[in-house]
Amino acid sequence: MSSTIGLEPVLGRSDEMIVNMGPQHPATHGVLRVVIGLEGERITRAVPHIGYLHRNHEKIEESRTYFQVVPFTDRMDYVSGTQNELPVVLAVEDLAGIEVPERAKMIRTMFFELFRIASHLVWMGTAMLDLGAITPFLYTFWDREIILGIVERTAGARMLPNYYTFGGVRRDLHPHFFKDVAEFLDHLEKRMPDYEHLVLENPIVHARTVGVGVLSKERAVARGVSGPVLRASGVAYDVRKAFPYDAYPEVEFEIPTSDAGDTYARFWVRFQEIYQSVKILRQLLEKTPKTGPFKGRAPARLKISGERYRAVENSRGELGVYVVGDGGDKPYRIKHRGAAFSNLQVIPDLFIGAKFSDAIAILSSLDPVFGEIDR
Amino acid sequence: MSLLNEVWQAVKAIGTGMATVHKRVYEEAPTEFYPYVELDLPPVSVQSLALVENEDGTERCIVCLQCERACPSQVISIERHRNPEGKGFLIDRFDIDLVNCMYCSACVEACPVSSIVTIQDFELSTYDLHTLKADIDFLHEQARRSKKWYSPKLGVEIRTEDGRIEKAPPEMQPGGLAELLKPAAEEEES
Amino acid sequence: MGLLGSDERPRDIILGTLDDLINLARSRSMWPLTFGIACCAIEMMATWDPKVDADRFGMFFRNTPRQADVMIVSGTVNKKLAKRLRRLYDQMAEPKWVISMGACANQGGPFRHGYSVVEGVDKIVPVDVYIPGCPPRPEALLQALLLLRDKISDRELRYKRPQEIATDYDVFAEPGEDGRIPVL
Amino acid sequence: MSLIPIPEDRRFKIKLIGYDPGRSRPWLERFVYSLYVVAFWLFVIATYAGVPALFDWLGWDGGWGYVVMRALQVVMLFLLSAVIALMLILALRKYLGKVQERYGPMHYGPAGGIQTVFDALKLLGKEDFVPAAADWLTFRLAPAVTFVSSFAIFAVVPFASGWTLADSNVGLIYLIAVSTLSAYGVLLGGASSGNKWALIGALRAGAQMVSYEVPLALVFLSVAVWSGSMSLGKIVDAQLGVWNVIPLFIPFVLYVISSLAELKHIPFDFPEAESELIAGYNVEYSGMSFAFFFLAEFVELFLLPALIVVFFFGGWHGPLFGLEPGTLAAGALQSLYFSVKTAVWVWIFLWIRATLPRYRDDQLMEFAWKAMIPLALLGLVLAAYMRLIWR
Repeated sequence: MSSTIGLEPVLGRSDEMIVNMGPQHPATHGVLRVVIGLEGERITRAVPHIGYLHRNHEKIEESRTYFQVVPFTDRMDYVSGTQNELPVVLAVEDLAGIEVPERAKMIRTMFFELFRIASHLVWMGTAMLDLGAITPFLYTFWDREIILGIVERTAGARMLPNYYTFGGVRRDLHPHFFKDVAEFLDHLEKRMPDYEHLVLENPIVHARTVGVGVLSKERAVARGVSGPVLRASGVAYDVRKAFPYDAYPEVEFEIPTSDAGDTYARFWVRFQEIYQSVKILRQLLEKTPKTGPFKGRAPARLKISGERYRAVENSRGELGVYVVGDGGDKPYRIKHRGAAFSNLQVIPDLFIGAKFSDAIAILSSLDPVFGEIDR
Repeated sequence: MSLLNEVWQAVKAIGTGMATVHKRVYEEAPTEFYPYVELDLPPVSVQSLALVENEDGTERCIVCLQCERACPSQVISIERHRNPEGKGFLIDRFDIDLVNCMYCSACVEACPVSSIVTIQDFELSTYDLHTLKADIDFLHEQARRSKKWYSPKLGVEIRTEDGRIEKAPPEMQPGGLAELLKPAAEEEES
Repeated sequence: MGLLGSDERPRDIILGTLDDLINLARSRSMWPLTFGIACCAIEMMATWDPKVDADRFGMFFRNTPRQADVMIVSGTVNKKLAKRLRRLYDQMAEPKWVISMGACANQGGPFRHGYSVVEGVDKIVPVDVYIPGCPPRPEALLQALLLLRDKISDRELRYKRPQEIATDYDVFAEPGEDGRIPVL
Repeated sequence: MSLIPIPEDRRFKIKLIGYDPGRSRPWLERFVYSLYVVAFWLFVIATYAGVPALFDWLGWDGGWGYVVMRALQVVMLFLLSAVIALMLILALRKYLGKVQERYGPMHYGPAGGIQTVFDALKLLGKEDFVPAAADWLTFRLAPAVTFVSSFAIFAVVPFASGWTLADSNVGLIYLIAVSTLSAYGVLLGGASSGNKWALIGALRAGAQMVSYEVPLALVFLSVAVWSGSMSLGKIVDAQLGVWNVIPLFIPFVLYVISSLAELKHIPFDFPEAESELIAGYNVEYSGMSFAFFFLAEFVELFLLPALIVVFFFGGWHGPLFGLEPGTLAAGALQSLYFSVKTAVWVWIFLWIRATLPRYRDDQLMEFAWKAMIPLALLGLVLAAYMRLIWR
């Protein structure tokens, strides 16, 4: 049967129970299916199955013009909105030689970091929901609503605004944007201690996550993980520092890393990233000119030849795109490099030997988003 | 003693968490009473599409097919014929499949005359999917129904009480920062 | 969905009134199934957040299909998921309703040109309310839930025949010669 | 070309029926919810004072009349448990709403007051489904076992002096027996469902029962040793001077923790770990069978805090303002004291539910065997020692 792929050798064993976690399971954050072999509560086998959200992104995008590709990329990592648009925009700008004004770069970076906070807030809420606490979910979603309100006033949509374009952004900022963001950052800084009380300092969270699902540095590098998962294993790799883009060279921030590599470390790193995002946003609020150009000069019909790989550090890790142009107005080939997809590789490493309850905590600490994994 | 201290720390942390949660009981919730209270969406918010007519009832659309070409979701289908009197084209059919639309507002960006616009009416849920296949009457009705709409070329426009179409004040505009700052800067100079 | 399991309107006054009462209760206590698929699932969660708070209308999530009344199809359904979606629908206890949320669930949306996407979830399960949008904002989902409430409690709407489900779409693979269902 | 004619007005508008709040009305909420409390109180008075008075007035208080009277009281208590469940589900949802910066149910009935009535009616009209893989008899029996075992605790709970169904002198042993049975319902339900998640839930319930039952029994023993009786009425009477919570502090803490475990309540809700096991042991239950699990859970959510009050917080004791104990007025006042104390403890349980995440199941067992049982033994020894010294 199709439901036992990868588990044929163990089917005869009577001391092992095989359960299907997903595609409809509250803790899989979407439509992941993990076939798990259980001995009591201990996991003996774990085979992740993906493809329940395969939407054929790359082939559809290859039949669209470059301008039409951008809104499709929005739908990949749907939790972090505009972050997905940036790799395509950067690659095409490189190939077509489009100049981007400084102010546009700063606006892009501000939206990028706003969506990073929004994404980490969604992660925090759902991870705590997986651990059994209901209330932080509601708090984080309210804070996320504020971000989405700010985004909507400028970009026109809440989640998937299609805001970046070649040469800058589509619209100028809303008059109250700077005030709104400053107020939101104040609000968030007031709320962060509450989140620390409810999540990081909670002894039950400690009991559930410390020492659980340890991912060693070597294994993390070997599996190609990136983002907070990699940094929690002690590798200080961040595309924002390693291959800076947009306004990141002009702001100061640190890369929080932890050597523990366990679930708690991944929680902790995401918390610190929120603080770093707040820091970046505060600097950009100071630096960004209030008025000025928000969009460079881009031709109405882009005809591109050449190939280019560009990557950005989105909320889940290195989100890259490889664009090949054959001189036409449509890409000859587009290949996305999803961060969450690579992070999902470690599921068998971390699950096997853990308790079933630990598996839930580990999965939530990986923070998968299936639009990006299945594409 | 370290064990006792550990227990005390744990109890204290749980107590702090519980106090954090309980604090909210005394705060007013930020809930919007949506169906009872009308939602105030920003004027640039993309919730639906509409086709604006001029004040005198003539068509603003020049049937240039730019929106049809720009649409990433390929939901716009237009048929036209050459105007027998004068120049330009006339509309035979102008359909937007609002079911499959991805509300990216690429068509609005592409429109050279700001005829196709975004509006804030999101209450389009239906028992019957056929009601969402928007023809030209539907799109005109959407525009007639809405008080304000947005297009990048003309910015936010509003319909006044007596049916005239006007440009909205700068604080409603997305790029209105420059205009908004101008009077203040002049005052400082003088 | 009548009390006695038929779609005919009961002619008896007592049964008719009881039917109305039960349907009133059903319409005021719709528990959706926790089944998030794609982008719309985030907005579906946001419908229960403090800003919109669909719990005001007595709706909260149940994780198991047996205890849920409403399935909110929140995202793209592809051919691999279609079988699972239909099974979840079959597992729900009567009476049950389906809301199709967003362009992808309605008719495939922007992805309908791909080879993998089911063009409309109403080819698999009968849908009661459709929401346009990509993704619809939370208030739009709340409006759809309230439209469904009116459909359940309103006599005129309730006894309308459901739209016939298209069956010409080969989502469900037939078992092969060895009795196995091929992987889609 | 559409087959269905497009309607004139394409918009389907929501019908805004009923009551528009526009904003929150705390005074209305308080009024509606105090109605529930009054209903509860009147039920208690009618059950424990009204029914015996009625039979006394009829002159039918001996022989079979006594049996009929007790049976009537049990029926009254069943109705009372329904009121309690409706009240507590609403209270839980409203309280979760309050602490989560939202409102909770508020549009159906004044301030959402009849929301849970609608829920109950809906579950009544919902298909009650038995899966093909399930064991029919056990599957059907399990909700009843769970509900009856938690409902049976009512028999020994004293609401006021003399207001109890059976002030048995082996009340504590009865309690241990009955509360063990409640885990059996969960175990049977989970194991008979023919579902792997339910099976895991059932196994967890069994493992959890083993770990909290032992400290629970030891706590009962300390209470019995300190009070010198196993009758719940006598235990309350013995607390006239000082509440048990002061001398028996260690058993009290252990009892609260084991109550949370017995209740399958966060942080120990492993059998029904919503985010892990979908819905745990009741994953296959629908309609009324599920409603009975729900009912049992919320009746227990009332009864276990009530037992905390009986054992450690002086039960019905409170100032009587010169009323003669044993009269109707004194009984009503005492039951009010008892209900208020219980309500405080229910609130604490809800507060815990709103805040804390869930432990892992082996952590509870580890905690029970390594910490709770030694502590319970220590508490027992201390209780016996203090009893020797002071009484």
